[in-house]
Amino acid sequence: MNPVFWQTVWGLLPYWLVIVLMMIGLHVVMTKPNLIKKIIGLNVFQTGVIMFYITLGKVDGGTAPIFGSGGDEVVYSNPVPHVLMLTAIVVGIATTSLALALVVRLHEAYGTIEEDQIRRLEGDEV
Amino acid sequence: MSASWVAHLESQLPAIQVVAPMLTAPVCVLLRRSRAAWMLAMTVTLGSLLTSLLMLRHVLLHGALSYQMGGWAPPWGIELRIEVLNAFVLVIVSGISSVVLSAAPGSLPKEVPEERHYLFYAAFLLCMTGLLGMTSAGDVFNVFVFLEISSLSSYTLVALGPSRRALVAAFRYLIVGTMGGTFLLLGIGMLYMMTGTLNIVDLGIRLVEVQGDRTLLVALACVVVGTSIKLALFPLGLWLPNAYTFAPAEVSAFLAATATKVSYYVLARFLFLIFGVSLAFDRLHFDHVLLPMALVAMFVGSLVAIFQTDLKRLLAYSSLAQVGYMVLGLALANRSGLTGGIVHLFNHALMKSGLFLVLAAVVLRLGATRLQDVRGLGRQMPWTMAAFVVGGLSLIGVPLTAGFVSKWYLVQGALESGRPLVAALILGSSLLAVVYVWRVVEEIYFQPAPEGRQVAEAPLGLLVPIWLLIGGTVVFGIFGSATADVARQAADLLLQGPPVGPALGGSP
Amino acid sequence: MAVTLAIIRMRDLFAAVMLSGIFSLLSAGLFTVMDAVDVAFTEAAVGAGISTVLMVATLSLTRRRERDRRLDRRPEDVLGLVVALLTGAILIYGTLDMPYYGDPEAPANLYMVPRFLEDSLDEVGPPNIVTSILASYRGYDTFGEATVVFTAAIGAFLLLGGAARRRRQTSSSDSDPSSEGAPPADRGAEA
Amino acid sequence: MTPGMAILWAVLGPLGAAVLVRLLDRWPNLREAASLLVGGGVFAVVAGVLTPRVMAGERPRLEILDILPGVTLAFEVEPLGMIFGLVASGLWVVTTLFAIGYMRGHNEIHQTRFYVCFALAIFGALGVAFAANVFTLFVFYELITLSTYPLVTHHGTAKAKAAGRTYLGVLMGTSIAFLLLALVWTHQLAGGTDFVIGGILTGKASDDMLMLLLALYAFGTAKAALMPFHRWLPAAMVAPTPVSALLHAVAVVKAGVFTILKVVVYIFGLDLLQETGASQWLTWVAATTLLLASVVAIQQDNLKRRLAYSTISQLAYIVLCAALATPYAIVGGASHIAMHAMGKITLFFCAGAIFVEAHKTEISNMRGLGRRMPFTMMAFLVGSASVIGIPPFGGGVSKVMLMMGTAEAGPNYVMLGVYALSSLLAIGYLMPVVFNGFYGITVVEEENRVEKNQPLRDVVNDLRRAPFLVGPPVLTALGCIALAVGQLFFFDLLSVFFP
Repeated sequence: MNPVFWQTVWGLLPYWLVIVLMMIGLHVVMTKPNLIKKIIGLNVFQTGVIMFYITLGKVDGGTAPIFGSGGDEVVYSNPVPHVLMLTAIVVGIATTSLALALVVRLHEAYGTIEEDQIRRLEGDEV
Repeated sequence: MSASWVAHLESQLPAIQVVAPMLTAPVCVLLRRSRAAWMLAMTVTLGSLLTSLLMLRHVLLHGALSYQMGGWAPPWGIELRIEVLNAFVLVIVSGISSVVLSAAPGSLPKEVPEERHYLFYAAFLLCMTGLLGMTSAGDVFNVFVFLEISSLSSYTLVALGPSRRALVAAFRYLIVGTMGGTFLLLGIGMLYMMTGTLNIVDLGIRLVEVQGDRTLLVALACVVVGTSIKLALFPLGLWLPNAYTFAPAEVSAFLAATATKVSYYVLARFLFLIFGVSLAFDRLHFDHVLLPMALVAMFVGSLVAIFQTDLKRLLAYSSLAQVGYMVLGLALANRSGLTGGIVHLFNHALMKSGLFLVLAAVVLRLGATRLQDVRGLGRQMPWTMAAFVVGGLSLIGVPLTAGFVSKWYLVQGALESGRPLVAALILGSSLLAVVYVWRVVEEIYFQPAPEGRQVAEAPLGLLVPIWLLIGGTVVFGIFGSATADVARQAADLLLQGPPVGPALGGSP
Repeated sequence: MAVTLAIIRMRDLFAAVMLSGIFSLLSAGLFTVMDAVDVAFTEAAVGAGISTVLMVATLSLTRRRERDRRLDRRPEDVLGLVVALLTGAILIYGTLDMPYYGDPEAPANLYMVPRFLEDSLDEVGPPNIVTSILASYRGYDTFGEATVVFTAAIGAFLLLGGAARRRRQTSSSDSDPSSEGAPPADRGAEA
Repeated sequence: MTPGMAILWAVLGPLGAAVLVRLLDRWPNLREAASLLVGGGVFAVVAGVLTPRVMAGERPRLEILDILPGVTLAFEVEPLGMIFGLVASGLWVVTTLFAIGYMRGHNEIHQTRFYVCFALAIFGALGVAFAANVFTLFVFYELITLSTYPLVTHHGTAKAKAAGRTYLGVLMGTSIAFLLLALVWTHQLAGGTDFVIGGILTGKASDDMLMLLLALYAFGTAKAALMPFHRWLPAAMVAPTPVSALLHAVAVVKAGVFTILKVVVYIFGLDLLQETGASQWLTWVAATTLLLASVVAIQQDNLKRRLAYSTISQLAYIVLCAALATPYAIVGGASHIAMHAMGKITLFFCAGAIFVEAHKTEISNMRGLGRRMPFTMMAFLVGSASVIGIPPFGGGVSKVMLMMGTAEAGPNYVMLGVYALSSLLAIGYLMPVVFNGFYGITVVEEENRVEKNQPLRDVVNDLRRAPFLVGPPVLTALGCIALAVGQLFFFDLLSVFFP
């Protein structure tokens, strides 16, 4: 096969894998009626995006961006995505916890955590 | 001496604007007393209105205002950047927040138990923080962080609605909203990947040189999807009707006027100041996507609104349609069109929050907002209902109301861009607005009130805010130049596109 | 990825939650491989730790099993699949112009980074560049992040606070008796 | 009084009246007196201050404010507007007189609301009359629609509501969809919407565009009731008769045809239309409306419905005048606004008086009524003659001018045939009412056998019992005759207008 083609595939494969991961999460969110599963799906989706950032920050042959962990000629990976993702992870957990609180309340109010049952209880209008 | 002091203070304004409500929220929690918390929240909100007005003045007179957080120069540090457009949006957000908040003691007790009020005010302030932060941020990742602040607090606010269906609506909103936020994050990631910077000005400068249309197009799509969800552009905005219907009317008034507006601003900023007209529209042809979406939103929103039997839901669907108008302004991408979109941002904020406050008054007195509930209310709550009629006329776009000003510019913009059909469609969808507004008016004035219903006029604490907003639609309909001038300057700013020059961080 | 697929199939929610914890741990491992040690720590602590705990707590308050619904297929399922595939395709289309994985010449790795690498030790201090940026250059983000957590806390407090909840529960059970318990079919599943 | 102040007083007068009427809610006599006084004052200002100036060739102007840059709320009085202003303010007084008799005689509900809305409609009409640009005209045009809506749905019954829906739907729908579009388009093409003699569109648009724009204007002003947007007018007949008078004579339909005339003269310009022939098609639409409406009118038995279709037909005359776009035709159209207003209001007053006094709405039941209500019937006769255009009554003048205008535009025998036929049809739908009234031998006679023996007392009754009911139609009938006598005035106008 064409070497350029394979170069492209290898160069981009990590991104593709990350995208597949995100899409699995997206699919779960959209199709699973169970609210907890939806939240898990959302987490997977978010983790996928986080992974995307980390992937783009990776430099070949680089090490963790901490001084002193190597000699003078060390190549460091890009620290900026790491910084951003630390924030993103925390935002993610905040969202998750709020979502879980809502699930608890929903369970109290409806006695179920299945979306389609809630829908039925409200006469399909929700 | 004193002049430099003032100048120094002015340069601090962007930070004060965001940080003040952020720091006040915990104090609200500590206060625990409903009244005290409200007073504090009110003070801070009025303060930020003042701040934003000062900034708008400054920006109009002297140009952009930049604040470097922590003293680190962009692009390394985070910059707050105030220009004409976002100063205008800041005024909208803080202004409407003040008015809506002032109505809170009047309408809230019916829907939220008294001992939770202090938390409500804290959440309200946080939501405002998020929105103000999003608007003034000069850094795209920062936009995401503040978007999440505002989103999380608005999920909470929606969930406070009196019916249990508010919980469902809030959960839906949460799922969809988080997806939106994550898409935005993804888009930002791609942009960072292609340019290596996060600062908005810097992105604009560097993006022009970037090759790789495919990635840019997808990045733009991600950003648009992310913001459109929050902006409630059809079909990504279908969370909105339920959220607005089941949230407390007070919250609907607040969110309708602010959350969508800020997202609109973010979208406009990405489209025009980061990508720029030549890149987004001429090279990537994004208007081919945006224009049909806007038109569909206008018609679907209005059509569905016609068949609603609940007033809150009716207004919510009408919001979907109005968002269509605003986005149409973006898609037209010329001076008049953008002016129309931006001025509609302001006008719609006024009328929608006013109308939702009217419903808050109805909820307070009747406990429900279905069409059959408001029958004959014109005689029993004359002032409140008159406000509804004026607000409705403004939605239709009758001259001398604010809605007319926006429609004037939008139609003009459509004609200028050589799309008379679009102009006709804008007006055609106004006709749908006539229908849904008039359905309500007929119920209010031409149906007898149910036997034995005794309803008093809304309390002054609600009437005054309502008429502040609705009166505003009339005032800004008559003195339309005031807002249109600002909007036109903002439109010019957008059309100038991203700044040209050396990248802030030097060439790599 | 296999783990995620397993999560979808699993109807025992408890196991699903556990698996999602494992998923987080695995991603943390991946992050370490990609030199993001700080992120890996956080992910392990927050994703695998706190969020799992929270989910388990939620499950204890609600129910453990997902309802079996292999039989009733909904139109949403197809739609969801199509949307996911389509989005995935669009995103992959978008990667075609991206710099390759690990490319040191990628703009992201050339633009702001050198200054952080050169000056952060002098300007800020800590040897960990991530910490330096987090605390100083992008301190405002961190401030925002704290606010996000605070917001979520207030939200959870508002939602789960005692008095309001009791009042609401009584009022909603007046209006709708079904809110008290689940349909009978689910009772069995819960056991 | 400076002309600017005069305009301000004339326009704001009715608005003040509306406020005053609302405040005097509890004292009906004072309330109506206020209406009458303000109405008289406004008419005096228009006739006494503005008319002489305009006839002397002045164009008093008053700018209020800029709504948007280049979009100004401003007034300017020119001959067309002056005529409409005179008609609206003059007939307001007369209609109020009549309304007092009708509303009280009929014990109508919501009388205050009625007078308030009425005054607001006049406010709108004067605003339209004196508008200095299309934008101002549009604003007041919409105000007329909104303020007359509560009048149309006055009774609040299901039927009234349905009629109100049609009314508002057609008028507001067309005005927003077409007129507003035309307005913005004009603004965009010409950079403004000021009414300037000779038009502002010359050289700004292609022929096709002009034709489209004219169509937007013509159909956008549905108040002119050009088919197919005429349905609102018969529908609105559910309203009390004074409202019908307002719709047909004083404000609403007149505002419509006035708008078309004004746009043709001042936005397109007669020369431009003559050169491009962009208004050719409109003459045919108007002619069709003219004939069709007349045919429908003949088939109606309900008097008010018959009058409604007659109005549609007569309005088409005026639109036809506009479409011909020659000086004679324009002045003919303008004078027909006044003539038809005077004639039609007489007819409606009569219809109202008959309804209040004899409770008759169907023409077939009115046989012999002339002996019981001779003054009313005489007034009806005069009004009919004027509307039909029998010289020397008012309508004759405008029709002569119309024919001269047609000739000016070039020989057109089909059009002349249309005029002849339509005049015959007009005779066909109006005259039977009068003949029946005087010579019919009927039900009424059977019922009133006792009274038949005392015709004199009946006549006295007719006068005494309802001075407010019978006075106005007699007054306006006299007005028709006066207009016939003063018809030279319109030739004066011609010389002022097209020197």
